[in-house]
Amino acid sequence: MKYIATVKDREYTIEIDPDRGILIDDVPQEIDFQRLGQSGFLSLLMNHRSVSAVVEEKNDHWDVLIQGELYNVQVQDERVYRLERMRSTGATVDGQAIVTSPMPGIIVAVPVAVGDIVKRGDKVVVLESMKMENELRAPCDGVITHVNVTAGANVEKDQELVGISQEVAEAS
Amino acid sequence: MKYIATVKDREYTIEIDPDRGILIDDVPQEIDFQRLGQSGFLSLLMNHRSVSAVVEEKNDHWDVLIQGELYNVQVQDERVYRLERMRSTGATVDGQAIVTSPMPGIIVAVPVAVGDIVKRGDKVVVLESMKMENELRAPCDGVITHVNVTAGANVEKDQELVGISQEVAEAS
Amino acid sequence: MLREDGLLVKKFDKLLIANRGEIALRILRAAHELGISTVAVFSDADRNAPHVRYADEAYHIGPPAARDSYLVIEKLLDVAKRSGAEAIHPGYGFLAERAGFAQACADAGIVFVGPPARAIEIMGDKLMARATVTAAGVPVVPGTPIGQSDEEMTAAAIQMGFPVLVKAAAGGGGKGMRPVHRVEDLPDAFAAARRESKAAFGDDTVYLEKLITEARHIEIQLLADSHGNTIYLGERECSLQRRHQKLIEEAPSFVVDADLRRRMGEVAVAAARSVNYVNSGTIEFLLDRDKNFYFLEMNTRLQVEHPVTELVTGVDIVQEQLRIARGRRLRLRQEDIQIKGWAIECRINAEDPYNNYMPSTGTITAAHLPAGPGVRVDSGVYVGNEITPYYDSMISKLICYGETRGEAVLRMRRALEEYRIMGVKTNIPFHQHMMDSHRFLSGQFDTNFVEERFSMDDREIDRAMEAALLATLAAHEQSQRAAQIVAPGARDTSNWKWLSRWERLRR
Amino acid sequence: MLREDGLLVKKFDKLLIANRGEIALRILRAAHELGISTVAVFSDADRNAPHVRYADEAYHIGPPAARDSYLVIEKLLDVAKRSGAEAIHPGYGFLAERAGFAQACADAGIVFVGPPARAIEIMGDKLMARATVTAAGVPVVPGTPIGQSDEEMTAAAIQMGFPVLVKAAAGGGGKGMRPVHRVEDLPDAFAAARRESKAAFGDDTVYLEKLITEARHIEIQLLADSHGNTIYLGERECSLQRRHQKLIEEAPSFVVDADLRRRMGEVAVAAARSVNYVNSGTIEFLLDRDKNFYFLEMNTRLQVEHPVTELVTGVDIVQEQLRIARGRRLRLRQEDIQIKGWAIECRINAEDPYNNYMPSTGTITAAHLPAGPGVRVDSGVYVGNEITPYYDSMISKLICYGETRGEAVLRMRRALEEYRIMGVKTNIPFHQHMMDSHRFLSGQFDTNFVEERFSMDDREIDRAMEAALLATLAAHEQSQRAAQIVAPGARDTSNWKWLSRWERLRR
Repeated sequence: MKYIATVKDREYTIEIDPDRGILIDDVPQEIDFQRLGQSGFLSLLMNHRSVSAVVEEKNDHWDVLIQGELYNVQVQDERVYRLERMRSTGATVDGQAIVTSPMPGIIVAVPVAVGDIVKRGDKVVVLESMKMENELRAPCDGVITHVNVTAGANVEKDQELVGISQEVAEAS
Repeated sequence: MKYIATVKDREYTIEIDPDRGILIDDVPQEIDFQRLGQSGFLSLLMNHRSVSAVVEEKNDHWDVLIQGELYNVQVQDERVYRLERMRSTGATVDGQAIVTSPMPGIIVAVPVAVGDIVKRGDKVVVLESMKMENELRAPCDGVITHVNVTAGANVEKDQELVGISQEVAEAS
Repeated sequence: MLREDGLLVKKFDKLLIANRGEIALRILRAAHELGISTVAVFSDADRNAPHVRYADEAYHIGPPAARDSYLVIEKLLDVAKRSGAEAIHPGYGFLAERAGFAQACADAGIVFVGPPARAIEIMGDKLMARATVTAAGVPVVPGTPIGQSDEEMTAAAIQMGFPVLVKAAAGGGGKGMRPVHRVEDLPDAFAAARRESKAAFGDDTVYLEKLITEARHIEIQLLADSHGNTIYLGERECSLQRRHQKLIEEAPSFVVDADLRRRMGEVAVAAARSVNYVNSGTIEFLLDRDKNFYFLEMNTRLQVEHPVTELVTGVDIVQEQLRIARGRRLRLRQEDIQIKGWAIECRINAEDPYNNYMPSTGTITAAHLPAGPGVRVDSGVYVGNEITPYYDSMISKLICYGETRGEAVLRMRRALEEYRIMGVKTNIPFHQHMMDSHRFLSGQFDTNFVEERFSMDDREIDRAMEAALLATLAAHEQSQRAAQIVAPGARDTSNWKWLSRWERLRR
Repeated sequence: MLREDGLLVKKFDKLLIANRGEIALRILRAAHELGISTVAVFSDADRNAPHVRYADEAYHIGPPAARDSYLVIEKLLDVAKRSGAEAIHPGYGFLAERAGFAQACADAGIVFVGPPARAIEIMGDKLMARATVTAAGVPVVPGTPIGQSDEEMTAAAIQMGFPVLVKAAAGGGGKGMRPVHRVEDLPDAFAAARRESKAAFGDDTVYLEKLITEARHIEIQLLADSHGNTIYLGERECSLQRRHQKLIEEAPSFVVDADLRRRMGEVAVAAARSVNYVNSGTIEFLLDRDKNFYFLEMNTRLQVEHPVTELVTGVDIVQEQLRIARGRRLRLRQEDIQIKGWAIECRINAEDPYNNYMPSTGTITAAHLPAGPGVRVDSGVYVGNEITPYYDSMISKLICYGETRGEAVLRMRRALEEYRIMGVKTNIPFHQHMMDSHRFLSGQFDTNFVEERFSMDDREIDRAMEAALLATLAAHEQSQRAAQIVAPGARDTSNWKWLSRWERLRR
């Protein structure tokens, strides 16, 4: 069984083979992997190096907590991964970015309007939550295509607030 | 639904009624009962008194841990309880007590033999475990009917070590 | 005993804690240790919280929003009455610095574990506070009087020179506070500060202060009994802030020597005496590069960061609060207070340090606390705890003690590595990065350090391969299990053997 | 640096910890805090233990029985070689007091974090120890020389007068020790002590000592560097024992004043110097009613109860051990050591205090540790941990600090209430009962107190009704759920409503 695991733009090919054991990028590794009870607490001994972690499945990735740092890991079966790469090769991605609310709260201000040109990092929404004002910023350069909220509105987590049409995406 | 709960020789009649709420020995109580996740950690507010506990089911009872103390609670449906009481009334219990090993270990000595008369509290087996010698004592007065082990034997938890025939049991 | 200033002081045996989270638990523990029985209150969001489970009694007081529960004075007084509580501890935040609440307690014959209402009132009004302490000889930062128009304040700003600080008269904890470097940014700053202050305190009065640059935030912890004795318990270094929210506090401070400590302490005592202060309180100072210090404000309550002082002085500040409220004389005199060792506190917040410290909500799915020598955790979170936008984002405090500052830092690094919280993002990586930073290690920082000269971008993280492997093994485990459920007969468990095989090879 | 006495002292950066449980974790944490990387070893029983998970590296060393894993010197030296560990910390128990292990480390060029082999050897032989310290002017308890026949010892016992104590020459920690009050009980005592000693130490030599009655067990903590500096860190009160196993320790002792502390400290330093001692060690004394003290033995290792000394002196003893082993001079001089506050340790054992303290085995199903100010837990257990008969029954240590003894006791009560362990029976109720006992509170106890004048029978427990209710609600919840699984369509959820109904009524 071959998997491709992606962490922070780094890719690892991990092979789990009944005969050959575990190989990372084709290098065999001595692995002892233990789950503590039914919890997400895991213990790994990798060539005797001890790594203690919490691992949880999310919608489209795995959260892995090691020594205070949270890693967002995408794990794909190698075949699925190749198919997806083939499909996306040469195609142009439809460039639409959506700014969503990271938590419930109240909209304090929306300093952009439809048609505005924004740069990556520009403030597009000010949201009050946990007694603080938080600035939501554009994730990319582009043009504001729609604004779904106004100041004073109560919003839920993951609610779509502002849409941005991106510059033409590069073929990957 | 009526239950009889027994703790340390004390009995409580606990009624759980969809209409009348919860009654302990016929007295209505204001109860707020919460389980924390799927764990055995429970929180009880009983007439606003807060009780925090861990509750676990055992073979024939419930273990309840409150403020460091472990309570052994037997819970029976009232009908079952009554039936059992009726059955045991007037009957004579077959008086046989078995001394079992409370943990795995090695038998150091068995200072009794078949036919010996023992008093409650007399030493019948010396067991070494957790690097200490532990003395197992007769749970009742009686006569030794069998001895299943000898010094040097390895024993498992709950293994039967010595049998004692009790004095004639009293009718309950 | 009802004092002339309206402060009620008497022995009590049952205490209501008008708060939630870690501080409610902290107060409960102190009360239990003094043999005082405890009454907790909880909103719908907090039924399963530790402060409810650890209290002797607990009462429900309404829906999650604080304005409908923890901030409703009538509900709290009603619970006190129903439960027979003779005293109320407000904790910090919520009603802790509302003079009206202290007064309402006194009027109801309930001991308020805090200062007299009048002291809260004076110190809660920044302008009145400045006037009062100035009269007592305490140095203050130059600024405008209250009640000036935007135009007058703008003129004053130009005259005193930028940068200036827009501050809410009712403010505290950094809320309603905005630094302004250019005259053209003043209108926006006035508006933002008013909005925040209105939302947080129901009052939108603002004023200006000169912004002291390269300043440190140093505060002095005080204890004052109802018999006129006031002592200081040394200083806390609180310069590491972001948007005026403290993130890391230490005791003692790297830059305060014995002489400066004594001078700041004596000025702090004078400031407290100027309002006939009783109970625990803190005088916040700005300390400039030349070791001049200016009164900023007084916090007329227990502070979040009180543990660092407890660890270096050996004094249990919350127990002292309760003793003082019971009318006892301070057992400690100034000469009994000695600073020994070093303590550091990291505030663990539900926020994402890699994404502009955006607050993070969710349900706590795992919580493993660090432990061992020199480590203290004051936490109010639990597995199953929903971190909501209703309350502030601080979920726990991690405090480490060492014989020296270096040892405290190294211990903090170790403890941060041990700490495991899942379900929300936390600022633990921020703290780890700070503990590795040369500027922090050498004590070279001021109140702007975090915002202006500290970045998470240069943090090196070297466990990516292990993370990739762990996620893959978990995913593989799951898919194998799923396959076995679907067709149990069709496959044996040999796919699993490699795992134990590697184990066996090593045995 | 290899000293004349064979002790190897040098800087090292990687440490192997030849132990398990709470002490392995304690040492790991100290090493991490000094930037030393760590190597753990584990038997089959301990793969998931915290010391494996928290170490930088971990190596499997065999089956659960200690004689096949933690006691096998060759395996440990092999792991040191494979991992590149330059030093070994033995913890307590296992190989900590085997001179042969210390020597084997030195021979392999590995730093042994402890004293020279010769010091272990002398102090490990009770008789040689007596002779050596007596020559250095240290008072000892009267007793027989080694190698006497049973007849000679019986005659000596009659001469010195009963009660006497049968002791294993190789003994320690109360193993192979038997008090005897009548001459006719001597043969049984000889036999039992020999059996235990043979099993525990592979040596069945025993001897006699006069039993000092109404005595307290007071010990002095020492630190000695490799440059000839030796200091004492005050005393620990360890009189609360059962079958010579310590249960509760305190620092300081209720009965030791500054003068006695100085005298005992100086005698302890002399005893250590008599064997050129290096690293952490403890001199155990018996203190009689008249404040005469007698040398009992020296523990040539870190002790279980070291945390109480750490809390009242502020010194991290394990970090000091590592610094000493790296060849550093002590930073502290005798005059730097000050005792501040009070600390108490309760050993949490898997045993049933209501059933003759019978050890309890099983799997830990829940573990919730107490926390907050002044509370330290050194624990090696975890949920899923199987408590086996292979290792000793101490699963955790709870240590509380207070400004005074009274405050430490009250805090301990609070912490014991917060502690939750399920799956095995623990002695927490014993500790709770002790913390409530007037004799303990007034400091009036000796080494026989627990066995002869303390009973669990008079303990009052008042939560029986709540326990009954909680078990009934859990049972009801389970039966309702089961009923719904069997016939989901046949019943609605109305049986559940009463629960939420009561909640709703209150909102």
